[in-house]
Amino acid sequence: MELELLVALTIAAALFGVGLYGSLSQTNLVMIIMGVELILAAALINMVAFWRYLHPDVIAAQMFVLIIMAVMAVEMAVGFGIAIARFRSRGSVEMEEARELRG
Amino acid sequence: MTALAQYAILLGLTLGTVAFVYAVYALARVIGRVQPEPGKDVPATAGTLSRDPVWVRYHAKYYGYALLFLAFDMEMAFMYPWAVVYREEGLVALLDMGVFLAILFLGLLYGWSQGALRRQ
Amino acid sequence: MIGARQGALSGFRRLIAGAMARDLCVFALPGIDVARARGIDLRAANLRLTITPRHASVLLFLGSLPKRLEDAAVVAYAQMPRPRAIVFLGAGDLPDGLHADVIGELSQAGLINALDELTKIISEGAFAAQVQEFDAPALQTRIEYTCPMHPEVVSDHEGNCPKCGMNLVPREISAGTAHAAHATPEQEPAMPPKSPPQATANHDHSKHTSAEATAKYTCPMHPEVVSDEPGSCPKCGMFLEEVKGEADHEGHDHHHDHSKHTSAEAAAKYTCPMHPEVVSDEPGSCPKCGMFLEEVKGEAEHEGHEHHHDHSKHASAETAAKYTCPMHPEVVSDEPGSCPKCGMFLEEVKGEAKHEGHDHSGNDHSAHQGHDAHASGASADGIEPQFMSMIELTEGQPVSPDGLIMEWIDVPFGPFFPGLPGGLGLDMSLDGDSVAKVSAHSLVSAGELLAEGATPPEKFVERLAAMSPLSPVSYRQLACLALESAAKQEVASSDATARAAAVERERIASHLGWLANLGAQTGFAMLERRATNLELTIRDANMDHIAALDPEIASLLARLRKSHMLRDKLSGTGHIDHCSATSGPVARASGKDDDARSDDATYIGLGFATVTGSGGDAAARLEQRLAEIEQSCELIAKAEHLSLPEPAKIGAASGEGEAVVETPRGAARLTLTLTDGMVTAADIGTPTAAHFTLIEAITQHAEIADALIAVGSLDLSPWEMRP
Amino acid sequence: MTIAIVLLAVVVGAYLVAVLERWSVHGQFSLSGPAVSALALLGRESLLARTPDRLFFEAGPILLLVAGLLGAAVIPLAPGLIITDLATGALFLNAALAYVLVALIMAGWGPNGAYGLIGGWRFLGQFIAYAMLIVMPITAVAMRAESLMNTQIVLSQTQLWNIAYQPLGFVLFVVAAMGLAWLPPLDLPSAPGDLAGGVEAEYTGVRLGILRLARMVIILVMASATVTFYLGGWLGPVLPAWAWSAIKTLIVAALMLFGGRYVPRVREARYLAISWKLGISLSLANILLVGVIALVVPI
Amino acid sequence: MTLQVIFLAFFGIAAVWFGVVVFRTHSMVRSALALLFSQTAIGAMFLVMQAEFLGVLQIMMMATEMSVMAIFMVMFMMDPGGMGAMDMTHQKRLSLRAGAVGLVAALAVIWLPDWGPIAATVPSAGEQIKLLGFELLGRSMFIFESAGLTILTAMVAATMVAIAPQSETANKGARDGA
Repeated sequence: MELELLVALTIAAALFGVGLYGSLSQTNLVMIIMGVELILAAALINMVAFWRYLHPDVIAAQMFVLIIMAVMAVEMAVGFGIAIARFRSRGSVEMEEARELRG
Repeated sequence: MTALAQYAILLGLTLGTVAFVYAVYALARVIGRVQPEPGKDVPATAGTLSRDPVWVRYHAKYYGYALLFLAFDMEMAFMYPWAVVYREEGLVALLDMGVFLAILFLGLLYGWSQGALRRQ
Repeated sequence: MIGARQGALSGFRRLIAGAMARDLCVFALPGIDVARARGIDLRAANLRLTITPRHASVLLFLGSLPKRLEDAAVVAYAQMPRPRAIVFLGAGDLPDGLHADVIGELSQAGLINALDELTKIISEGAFAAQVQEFDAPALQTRIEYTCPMHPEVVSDHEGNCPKCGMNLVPREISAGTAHAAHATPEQEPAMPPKSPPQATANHDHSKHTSAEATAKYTCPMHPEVVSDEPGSCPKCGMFLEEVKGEADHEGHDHHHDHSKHTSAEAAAKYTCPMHPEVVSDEPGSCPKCGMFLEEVKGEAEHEGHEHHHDHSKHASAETAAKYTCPMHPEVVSDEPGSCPKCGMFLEEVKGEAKHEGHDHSGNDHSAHQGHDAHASGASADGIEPQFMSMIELTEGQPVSPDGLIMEWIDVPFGPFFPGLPGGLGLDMSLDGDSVAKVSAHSLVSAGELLAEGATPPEKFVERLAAMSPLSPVSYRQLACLALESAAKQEVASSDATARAAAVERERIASHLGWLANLGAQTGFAMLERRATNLELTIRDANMDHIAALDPEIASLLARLRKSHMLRDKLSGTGHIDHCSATSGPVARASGKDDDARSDDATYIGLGFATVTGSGGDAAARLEQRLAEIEQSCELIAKAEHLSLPEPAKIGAASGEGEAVVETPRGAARLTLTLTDGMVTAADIGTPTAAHFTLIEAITQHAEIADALIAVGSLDLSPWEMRP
Repeated sequence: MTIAIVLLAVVVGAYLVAVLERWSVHGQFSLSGPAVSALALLGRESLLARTPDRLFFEAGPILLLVAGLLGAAVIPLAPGLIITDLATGALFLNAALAYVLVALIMAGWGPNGAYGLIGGWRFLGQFIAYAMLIVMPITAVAMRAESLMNTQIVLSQTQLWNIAYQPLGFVLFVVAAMGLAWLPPLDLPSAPGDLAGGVEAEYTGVRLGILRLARMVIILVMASATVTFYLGGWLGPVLPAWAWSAIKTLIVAALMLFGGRYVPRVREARYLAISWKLGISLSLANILLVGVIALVVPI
Repeated sequence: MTLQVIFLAFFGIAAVWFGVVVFRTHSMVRSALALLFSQTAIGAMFLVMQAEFLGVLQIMMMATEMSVMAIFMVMFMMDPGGMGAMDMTHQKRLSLRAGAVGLVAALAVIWLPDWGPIAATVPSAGEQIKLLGFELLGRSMFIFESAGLTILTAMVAATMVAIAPQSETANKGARDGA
């Protein structure tokens, strides 16, 4: 009877994989943020699934979900802020071109 | 009615709406098809044939607001559960949320002072 | 009905046709302002006005259109969904290719009769078994391909962009449009190196050789920077040096065999082993490190060429010799080694790494299959050979006030834009939702004042009045005054006063029309409705009637003066400093004491004193027009009669005459020559011409809505523009 | 059965809103007008731009209608007359109506036309302006009702309607609701005077019909949400509950539709600035005020 | 119960599919909205898992945040319309491997252990919100307040890096060369 839990976690794992692939393969800062969003979404599913199927009495799990959502929003705000700053100074948010800064 | 049944109704409503729209489209299709003609399928711009693609990097001048909004919006996630138990918790809730909102409002004030709340 | 839908009219379709006949959505040409000026109230005829031809079912022509507007009318018609009908009011011709379903008289009664007829026609003919495709020369297009990132890259074939390797996307342009007209003017100088504007399509080579070949300038530090004009390098600011590499190309047949000149070309290139970006035409030392330059036989200076040659001939030499740094794609070397920037080993690339800057757009791309294959092979890891630098894309592009570099889109506003006078075309380059650049033109500009040489005075007066449908009385007055001054005739002062009253009546109507436009533009429905009603009434009202309308006008003005939201919307928009060229309410609103009426004896007799405002923004212009409406009401009340100006009998007089009339938009000046009772020469200066030049300044960096309000606040009449 | 009745009510309500809308925009009061227009739109060609994002172009109006109907599903017309009385009804209403934004972005982006594109992105700016003003007053309402369930919210107003309890919240909510339904003077995405139709510009025929229907449903939902949150929902003497809901909703809808006639369109920059600088401060003050009152007064 | 699994799997697959679309489409707006619908599907999964408040919140929050994301995508991505079908990826093989390894590892962690019996009932939606409210004002108060501080930090940081002060904005075009 733990099929529901396994399905939910598998979906989360798949999203994690997709998010990981995306954040590594994309050249653009904004797209990398999207990959990270997917990874965090996978974490959200895990939290909710654990709460629902293992510990429905521990409401702190839901609290944790709220915190992850806040982290998603915060990450986006800061990420886009950096994107704007980088674009303003360099004319690009491509990561390839970001590396040039080192040289 | 269980909660899950309610969600099922909402899902059914969604699918039913889509089905309805396509039924109407089908009816319109029965009435007649679009006559393909030159110039007709180009975006209409006040008597000019505008064929230049407009999907370019768009300068949204409100990005200062958008950045603050992304963060500020999260406040709502915490406010709804708080609002529901507000009367039971009483003064504690008022103070607690007062501090929270004061913190966020501080961020808003900072953004305001730095010129985030304007057309860039 | 010509614009019917395909299908037999039966059963359900009959019901729908009936509904269509009752649901008339009208797109009026050339504009609703002309309809009001002609005394036609579309709402009273139970029509619904639409803001785009897409939502319209009836195209309403208010009189025949000037030639330059005809194409736009054809386009508007073509973009309406079927079934679509054309109603033509007045005399004259429809644009070529269009056929009226109903023709009526240009008046309210004529409109209503026409609509009755139209209702019958639609309910019978909305569907037809056989329909004809509508086509017209104005709709003819051809497809060209362009790179979404490099708008200057234009090709007649599908393929990849030579700059970034992206697929070219098709776009249509009007059959007659030249390529150059489509490239954004701003972007051309920004991208000089890589695309001489000639590098477009299947051009005739003989046409462009000399200009292209002789005029190359390049940066000593950035050989990829090539310009047709001397100047400084957009990357480092150094002076560009002249390159004569291709001077002898002039007049060549470009479909040449490379063996003919490879030696000369290849011999000319020298590069630094450590700084591959250093390329020189002469042997010497590297400006960066002082090393001796080595000879290179690559194609380093090929840019600007047209490659109509067979690539297979030299492909081996080219592709084998390229090495690039995985971290610094701009580092390209002909030999393996380490990157001068980071020291990493250079990787071999068989793609187009150093091809950037070439222009292949004119080539037959089938010859490039080989390159594509290389590209995919090299994409395993590290930098893709097709990797496109965003920095390069944004390099040198115009910067927005907030420091971001975005792309501009060219958006036409007009000639049938709901918020602008009909016939006014604004071509805006938009940076997001704000205006980066604007060019205004009139598509209804007046023709020659004298159509066929010597013109009888009566005809001249009529012609001038007809040429400016938005303020015919003022121009009639202008013509009459000029004629009288040429014939040295005096007008009785009572007549002069009566004429002035007619001009003032028109001023009220015109300002009310402007208010109605403002209402339409800002979505202020109450203002639009009330101003429209008042304008329609007052255009033909007699003295008593005007006096009776006074309270209504006063209440509208009071309501507008109280409207904080309107003031908030207008203030700060379209600010004009004290500007010598302006006249009329626009000038007076910025505090300039300029009114042709103040020198006029008739007006002085009526106790006229110039009203000026301050502020110079759209709010001040609103304030000014409100004050002028009040003033004109007072002037009319003081004048005892009102009559339209009629040219006096001038007999066979000869002479030169000049007159100035303060039209609702400003001072118009007419000079004419009278020879034996016939007008033989005439010249006119209108206020709108000066105001047109303000458009650019007052819309700079404004949001679209603000920009349109700023343009609207000038109260332009495109009819007054001279071609 | 309930579902059918509510859906019927939505259809009738949307039709009446369409009558009102036509009256306010075109000055034609005609009970049959919208039906005639709908039939005519059904019969007209529904054009597709040549290189559009076809998926978005099609999805825009449909998503708009879905969002409106899902919003309508959680609004009580009378005790028991509600499709789904979710425990998070007030929040769900917000969630459904957030997709109005998505739909308009799709509709604006889809046809690759300049006016629509600008209209769509403008609406995003408009959304950023009104979003906080729609959720924060609802929080204050939920504080009083101690629940997010819409029926609970109505019942909490038995003694005193929220319009009297938190008038500030009412004003903010109505203004934000007008922004959400892009009604004049906040009709920035379609702005007839400066965008020539904006997001609606490229829609013709039956697709335009669905878009207009969806818009009417959204106006109706916003009006009835105002009634539910601030005007005591179905509460009222003498008349049956559903009649009160209907009357109040239509009055609010008429106010929203006709209010825009008497003011010019607001500038987007101004709207954003006012919403954030004044609006958010006021709604925080509203929450604080309601918080203090709720601790002191037991109603 | 099986119905729950079916719906869970349905929305889950939708979420993953939209997640894949995010990185496969060339149009940036499609990409952003695909992420949005992926998140919406996750919200629907929450509803299936009877976490009503979280589900509705997720559906609402993500609609707004991803739409805002869409405009940033359009601002900063080359060719946001995707008309040139350009490749915007690098180190594809490495990323694919990393993604696959992550997936396999996660699956192993999921499928190997015995999770024990799953709970049959959960508090009702209304109760959940209340419990969450009490949690917020009780044990988790500091977490909640520190979330507030985090958001404040984000707002300040985003403003600091992104917003050019008025004076700098004035001298436009002052961008140093590459």
